[in-house]
Amino acid sequence: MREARFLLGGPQGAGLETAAQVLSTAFAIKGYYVYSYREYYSNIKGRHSYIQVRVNSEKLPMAPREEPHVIAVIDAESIFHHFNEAANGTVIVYDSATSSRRLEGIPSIEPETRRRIQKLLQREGYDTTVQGALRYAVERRGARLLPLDYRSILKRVAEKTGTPLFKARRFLNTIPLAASSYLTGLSLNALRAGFERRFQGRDGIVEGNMVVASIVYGILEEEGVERFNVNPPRKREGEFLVVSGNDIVAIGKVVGGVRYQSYYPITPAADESFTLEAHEDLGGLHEEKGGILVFQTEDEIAAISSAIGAALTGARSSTSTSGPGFDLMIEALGWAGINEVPVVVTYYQRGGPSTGLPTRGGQEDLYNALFAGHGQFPKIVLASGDHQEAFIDAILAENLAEKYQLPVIHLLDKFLANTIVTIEPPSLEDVVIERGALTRGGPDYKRFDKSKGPISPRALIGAEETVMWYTGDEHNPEGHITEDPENRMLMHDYRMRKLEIADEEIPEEDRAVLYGDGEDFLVIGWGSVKGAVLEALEILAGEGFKGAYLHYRVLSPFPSKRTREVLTRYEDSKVILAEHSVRPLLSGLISMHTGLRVRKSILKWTGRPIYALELAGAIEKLLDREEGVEVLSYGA
Amino acid sequence: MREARFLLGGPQGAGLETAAQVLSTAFAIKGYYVYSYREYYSNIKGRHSYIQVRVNSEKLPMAPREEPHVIAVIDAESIFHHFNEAANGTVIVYDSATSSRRLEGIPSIEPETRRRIQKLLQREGYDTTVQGALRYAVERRGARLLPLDYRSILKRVAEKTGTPLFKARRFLNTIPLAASSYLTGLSLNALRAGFERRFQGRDGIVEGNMVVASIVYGILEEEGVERFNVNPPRKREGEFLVVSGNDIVAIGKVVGGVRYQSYYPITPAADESFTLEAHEDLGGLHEEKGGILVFQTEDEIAAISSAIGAALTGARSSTSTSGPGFDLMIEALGWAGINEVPVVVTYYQRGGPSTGLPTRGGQEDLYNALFAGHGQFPKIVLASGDHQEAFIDAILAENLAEKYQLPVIHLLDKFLANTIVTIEPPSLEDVVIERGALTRGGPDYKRFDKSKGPISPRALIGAEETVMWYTGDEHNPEGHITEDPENRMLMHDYRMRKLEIADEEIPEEDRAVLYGDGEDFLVIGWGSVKGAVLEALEILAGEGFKGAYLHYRVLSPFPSKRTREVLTRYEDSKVILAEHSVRPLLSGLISMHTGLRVRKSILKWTGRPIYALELAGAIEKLLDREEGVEVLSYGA
Amino acid sequence: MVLRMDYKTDVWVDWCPGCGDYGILAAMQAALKELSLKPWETVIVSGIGCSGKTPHFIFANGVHTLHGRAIPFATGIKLANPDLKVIVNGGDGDLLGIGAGHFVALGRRNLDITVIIHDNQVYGLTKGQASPTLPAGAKTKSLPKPNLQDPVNPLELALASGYTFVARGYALNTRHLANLIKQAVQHKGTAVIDVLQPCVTYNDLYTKDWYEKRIYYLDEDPEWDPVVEKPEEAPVKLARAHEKAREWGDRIPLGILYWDKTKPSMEDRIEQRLSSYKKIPPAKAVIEEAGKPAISSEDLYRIFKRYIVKIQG
Amino acid sequence: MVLRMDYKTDVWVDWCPGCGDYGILAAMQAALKELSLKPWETVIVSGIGCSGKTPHFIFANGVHTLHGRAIPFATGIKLANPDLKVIVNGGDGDLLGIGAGHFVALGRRNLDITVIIHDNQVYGLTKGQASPTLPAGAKTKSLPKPNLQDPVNPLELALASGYTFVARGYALNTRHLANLIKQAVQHKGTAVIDVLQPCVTYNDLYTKDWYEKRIYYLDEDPEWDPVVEKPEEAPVKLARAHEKAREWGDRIPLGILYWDKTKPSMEDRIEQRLSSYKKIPPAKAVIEEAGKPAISSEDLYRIFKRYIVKIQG
Ligand SMILES: Cc1ncc(C[n+]2csc(CCOP(=O)(O)OP(=O)(O)O)c2C)c(N)n1
Ligand SMILES: Cc1ncc(C[n+]2csc(CCOP(=O)(O)OP(=O)(O)O)c2C)c(N)n1
Ligand code: SF4
Ligand code: SF4
Ligand SMILES: [Mg+2]
Ligand SMILES: [Mg+2]
Repeated sequence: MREARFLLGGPQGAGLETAAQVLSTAFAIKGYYVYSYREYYSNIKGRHSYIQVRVNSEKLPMAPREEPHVIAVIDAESIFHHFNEAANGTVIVYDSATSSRRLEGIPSIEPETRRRIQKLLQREGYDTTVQGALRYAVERRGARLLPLDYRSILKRVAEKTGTPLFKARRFLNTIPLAASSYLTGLSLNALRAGFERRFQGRDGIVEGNMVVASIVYGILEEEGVERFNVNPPRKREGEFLVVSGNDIVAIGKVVGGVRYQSYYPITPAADESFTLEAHEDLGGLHEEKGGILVFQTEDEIAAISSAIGAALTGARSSTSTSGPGFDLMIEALGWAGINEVPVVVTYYQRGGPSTGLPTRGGQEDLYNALFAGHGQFPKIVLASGDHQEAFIDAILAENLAEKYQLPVIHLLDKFLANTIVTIEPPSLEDVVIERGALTRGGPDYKRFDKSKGPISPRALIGAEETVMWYTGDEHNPEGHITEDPENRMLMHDYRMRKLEIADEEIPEEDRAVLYGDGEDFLVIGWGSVKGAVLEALEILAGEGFKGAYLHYRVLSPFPSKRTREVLTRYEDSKVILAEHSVRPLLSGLISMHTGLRVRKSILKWTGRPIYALELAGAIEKLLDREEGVEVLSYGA
Repeated sequence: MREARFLLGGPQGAGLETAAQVLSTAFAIKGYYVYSYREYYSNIKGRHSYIQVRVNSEKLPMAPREEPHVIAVIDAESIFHHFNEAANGTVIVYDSATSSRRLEGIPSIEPETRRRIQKLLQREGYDTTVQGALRYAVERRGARLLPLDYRSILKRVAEKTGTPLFKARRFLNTIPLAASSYLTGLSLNALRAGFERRFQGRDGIVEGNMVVASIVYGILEEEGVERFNVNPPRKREGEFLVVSGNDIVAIGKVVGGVRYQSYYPITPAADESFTLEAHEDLGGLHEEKGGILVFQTEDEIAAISSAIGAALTGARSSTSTSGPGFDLMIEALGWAGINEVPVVVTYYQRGGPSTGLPTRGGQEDLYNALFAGHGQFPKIVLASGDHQEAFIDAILAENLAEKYQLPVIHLLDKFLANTIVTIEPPSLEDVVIERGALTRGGPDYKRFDKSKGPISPRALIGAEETVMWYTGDEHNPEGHITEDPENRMLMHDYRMRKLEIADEEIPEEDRAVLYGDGEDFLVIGWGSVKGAVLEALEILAGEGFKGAYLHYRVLSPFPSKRTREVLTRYEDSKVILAEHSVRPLLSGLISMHTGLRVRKSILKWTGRPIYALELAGAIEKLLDREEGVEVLSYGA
Repeated sequence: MVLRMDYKTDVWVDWCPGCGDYGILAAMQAALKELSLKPWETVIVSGIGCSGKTPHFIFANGVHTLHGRAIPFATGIKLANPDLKVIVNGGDGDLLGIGAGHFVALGRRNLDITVIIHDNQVYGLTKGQASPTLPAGAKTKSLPKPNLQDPVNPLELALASGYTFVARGYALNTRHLANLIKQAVQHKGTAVIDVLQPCVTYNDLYTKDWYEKRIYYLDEDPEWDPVVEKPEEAPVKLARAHEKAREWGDRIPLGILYWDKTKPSMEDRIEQRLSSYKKIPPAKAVIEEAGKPAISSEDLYRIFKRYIVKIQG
Repeated sequence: MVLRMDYKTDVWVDWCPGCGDYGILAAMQAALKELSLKPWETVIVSGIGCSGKTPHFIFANGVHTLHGRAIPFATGIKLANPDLKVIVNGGDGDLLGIGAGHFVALGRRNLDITVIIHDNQVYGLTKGQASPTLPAGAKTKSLPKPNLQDPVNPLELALASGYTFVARGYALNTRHLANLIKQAVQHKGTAVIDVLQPCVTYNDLYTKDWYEKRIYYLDEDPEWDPVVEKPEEAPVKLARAHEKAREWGDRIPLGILYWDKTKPSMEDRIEQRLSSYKKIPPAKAVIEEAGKPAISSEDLYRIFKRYIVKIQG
């Protein structure tokens, strides 16, 4: 088989993330493409979390997919969350000691979830115990069970390593990890490589883990457990970059020249700032070229305000946040707009509104990014669909900000932020740094000199013999307040015209990228639906439905001509939106800009990502209807 | 003639506002309809401001109109700002001592404005002096001059009242006031009535002013100056309410039951809160029914947050602000959305973006009101086009907020806020207070019980034996956090459905009101363009072009069917947007909701209001084009 | 749902095992119980953070607001219905970082609210960044590099802002803390309690051990009298409170640092202006009768008479 | 435009005749001149209010920001280019009302910025509402009713927040104020000057007359020494500064209340972490060469090596 999929489940804080990292790295070292996505509660310790991993021998999966080959869990609660996801042949690895645990006796499950699972099991005639759930998985889903006695394994570990049992318990997470590794065909050596990378220099931990792993491998071999046979990887040499969405944006910013990043901690944005901070010295390069200043401010208002301040001095500057933080930045964004300041806001969407589902995902902030702010001012809005795009867009955002002297919003989301993938290290061949119309200024300098058109040459605060003024009020070429109506007419219009110039200059095909040319239907989408849509297209092609995908990467300036051109190739009833939202947003935007109506949508707003199969199924269902909405709900 | 129009000009702080009030009141007492609009800089003292007054014997004008009959000014600067607005027959009242004042010698004129005026005068071959400007007005525009020697008048006042000259200078503003009064046919007695009302109980001031007035009247009579002959008023008895837009909203809130109003000072919203505060005791009624608490908070975040808090206890609560303040309220609005809190934000638009033109007007915040906020949540957005609508909408906003349990945004703007008009005191006949599904709660109460549908009965915090929880996180019926996907699907969908229910329940004809049925063209608009559009329609009807006006009063839920129905009665090329914006906004909204494209727009973004004649002219120009934009610019 | 007088809910408390927040929760429940506060007349208002979850665990009205905004929400609740007992629970990041402006503003009001700071020197729920109370140079295990910014002293800030009841508690001395909370709630004016709260997951510097070597109780000193009974006493007691507030390191005082009983509360001030305020506050105003406004046309004319012009054609 | 060393611009100063802001402006211009600061190396950052217009009247870089946000804008400017001299002008409403959170945060940083508070007890530009420094019960002519809220004492708040240079000036003693500004600007750390500024239009309580009967100069007292040269001196001098800060009424002290020269500035702390910081701050970083990123592919591999996995198929 080409791909192995496994799901690791357990309580927050029990080492699940580490387990997934080790496993992913081990596979990556072997040359496999790995995709790993984490789902978790807004909680530090104790609530259920799980990780979806896909390991592929040929190419990088870009979305989660149902039908895991292995479900391996630390605790009883995980069984209740996931038994229903088992498919035919799925192996469920669990602690045999938990089989009699009752659903009702697990306090950390939320009552709604408990009731929901209860209802299902009871309706179908199963006990509300781990055993009941597992029986359901076996009888109704065709799962196979692989019970292990976690306690006795740990006892053996304790003996072997000469540590007390309670200390050996820290290796609990290694049991499902090792079992998954065994099942998906990794050798102990390959697994060791994974541990070694994860625990660089901490040999004791590596050894301890390897003790667990070899015990687990021993048991499974002994029991003759069948292993899945994943094809050898296509890729046999070279390097992988193993990065989360947060990481790749940070890397893009380093390349793109961001040297001032302000932030106020918020999920799921903060990790990007930590990655930047951890590399503030640019691996030593700072002595020569300057380092990165990552600054934790007192709130998001200060984050954006200080980033704007930094931009005025010439630093490429940005700030990273999520919905609640973005809301607080809106007033200052308008200041950047009227003052033509190049500043980038990296905006990770999460489940809203308000605090919403702070550790879950969504794509509901499109209009907030596009339209928030009083008064009219130009902004460019980019959205990335995967890690490669995120890298490029992080750089592009900076370039466009400086070229058109305006705020740029780079939209991402929790799905992407918390997905770790193996990608080819990006080539910098084609990367350019465009700083736009910069000038050294001089005694006659006027910051808002519009005599040559809407974009005025920009001098930096600090430029020798140069003085300039900025104000949030309407201003004259010098930057002083004026309320003169004629000046106002020009300045206000010229600011908006910059966006129109960008609209002329940025090729529309790059703003809405067409994948495929199937004539049966057209999916439209933006951001992190991309992976699932492309995979669904493949699945459907296999079933004889040939479609295409129009992927929006720039939402402002909106690619209206391109939209009209591509959409009108299809009958109205063949165009389908896919979006993580409760009411379609991109469709409204398309109507706003072109008058075209998108009549079909596939929506998901559980806070969980769209999976490939459910999407393919929904597209198929919609194909022979005139219009309609399909609502997706897969995932615990 | 039916109407007299005059423009009073002078430096900020020199009593202009008082003069306009006195004059307006005097006319109102006589039974005339008065419209008075003020334009001023963001400055406390010294910059130029002016007031446009229209006095009509038959009906209330609702927009400013060009071609004043009288331009009466305090200082030289005012001449430079307004000489060019003189029409045939306009009488210009000014201080003869200023005639030789040079434009270049007036420091308070902004350099852009000075250069603009210079250019005009020089190009046309006139001196850049008051005299030059006046000659231009006479020769090019047909104005008539009425120079008065202000100083000698004040000297006579000083003599007559036995006060030193420097004290008599406080009556400076009364000279142009009295001259205007004379010219437009008010008797000294009528004028006295105006003074008396304005300076209730301060007899000295009334007398002083009357001395000035009688001297001026004496001079003008002596010189045989011709007076305009305004028809006697149609209305001979009853009462007028003489109110600004801010005032009428405050009055609406009192009737509508607002008892908690928070605010942070900002132009042009703050005056509404002052009016409320001044009437906090409800004229004594508070002892019986409770008063109004008007609370100045530390910022706008606190203003909205505390208003939401107050609403949870059952108080009808609201907050008033303008763009910069609204931006800061966005995060908390989302909290109100997810927690289904009835709270009203009265949102006065001003010239943006950022600080922009803080004392000027605009209608550019439509999308901010509609779309700002991360995540999707329902809000209702109302917009008022005149004082009567503002009164009704202030009450309606509260009713809808409670009925649908959601935030309501009531959009107004600086134009309306600072326009003082005489209206019939509103009848309370048809006013209802709808509090929606209120309950007393009880031990089994669940705040977000959705078993009967999207709208849950609302108990108030403090209700006996009732406990409830609110959280910005996604929550279960009790209001406790839950991340369960199934609960999420229902809750998130049901919140949005409330807006769809409102969409079904609020008649679309009330949301988009059609004025007239002319078939030649259809103007569309919202908010304070209403007055100018209706007047332009009349003007054009006089020229044989019959049009209609579709006036949007509810922007969310958007009246899509109504829009489609009315707009499709007209050919595409006959539909024209009128808006105070730099790029059309309502048109985009129409496309978004209906797919229809509006191809013609008349836009104005100088921060000054649209005048009736320029609008009529622009409509006429657009009539035989296929598409296009007309940009308006009238007004100093 | 059955009304419960143990002030506990069914919601699973999902703090980390050993977290100081458990102590604060227990102290709150004990205080509510001992004060016999009715759950429906009590409102627990919180911000966002680990601390922000507190209201869900207490059987009383709970309003879990936004990060940094608990104070303004609580302000609206209390102003609209002064009969309610309002207690704010917030993190140090919440109240002293993003919410510091509101914290200062509340001090200026002496509104009858109690503010409880869960002071754990970190941003707990976002995984251990430095909060505004972490000293410069400190490096908890969750920080990649030592903290760059100086800490703010919550007690000093409270004193400078005008709080009339200022105290420090310790999360793991539930009894002592419960007593502080009771006094704070009974105080007629704004009270703040800075609660030293070990975060076992991210803060390995300010631990149970670290604190328990250093804390001592002011009320064990018979000389210590923080109460201002007459306005004249304020300056001296305030200066002493400041001094105590700055004591940190080898010895850390717990207890009431300052308690001014002489300042009128916000509610009193409003009542002076609007005599009906406490009797019929905004939450209880009569605004309609059978669907018609409680304000009649005649009322309207009376209230707004200054805007009415009688035409004397 | 010609560069001007009198620090005046052509912009008409549109404050009310007699406004205290004229005095502050003159003092700033005098200080800049006497310090020979280059206009292009100087940045005046302001908020919104009458005070907010100040930068337009000064010939130096001017950044007129948002209401309440001057401090965070200034923070970004200074952090990105520490070679610039950065001075903040803000109203009392701006810095201590809506901006109080930033005011407190800045105190924790000791960033080398000078903050000048135009303390006129009112919101000038919005027509005279009570600002956070107006005492409760006060009724200026612009208020319909007496003020409900207590004032915050800017100096106490600054001391509590950690400012290392805390002073009070008077707008109409330009010479004295200019000297304070000079010292504040030269101080390596965060300085704040609370400037008593009569607002002739809205504030008829705190007038020139009122002040001039009460103010006295601390530096005329040879005993007064607010300077902390060694860290040990700080506690005592801080306590004395607090005491002086509270002095208000019959006698109002002007001058430097507290000046701690021993605390490292933010810039120093950053440099300790990132040694190149002052030499090549963010504003001067080399980020491209001929349109290509300054970071090569090899650099990228080196910097992010922890993310690179070598395939060992
Ligand atoms: C506006 C906004 N910014 C950021 C966040 C993210 N956030 C959630 S909790 C938290 C910090 C919590 O720290 P603290 O207030 O000290 O509470 P603790 O968790 O330590 O109890 C932050 C920054 C948010 N929810 N809202
Ligand atoms: C976010 C926001 N809220 C409100 C305002 C309106 N506003 C303009 S100036 C001002 C107050 C000015 O008072 P202060 O800061 O004391 O400055 P002063 O005018 O007294 O110098 C306010 C509230 C604004 N510009 N922005
Ligand atoms: S992270 Fe810290 S504060 Fe939060 S629950 Fe865990 S121990 Fe408590
Ligand atoms: S209103 Fe007051 S502060 Fe503003 S310019 Fe006038 S006198 Fe100065
Ligand atoms: Mg904390
Ligand atoms: Mg002020």
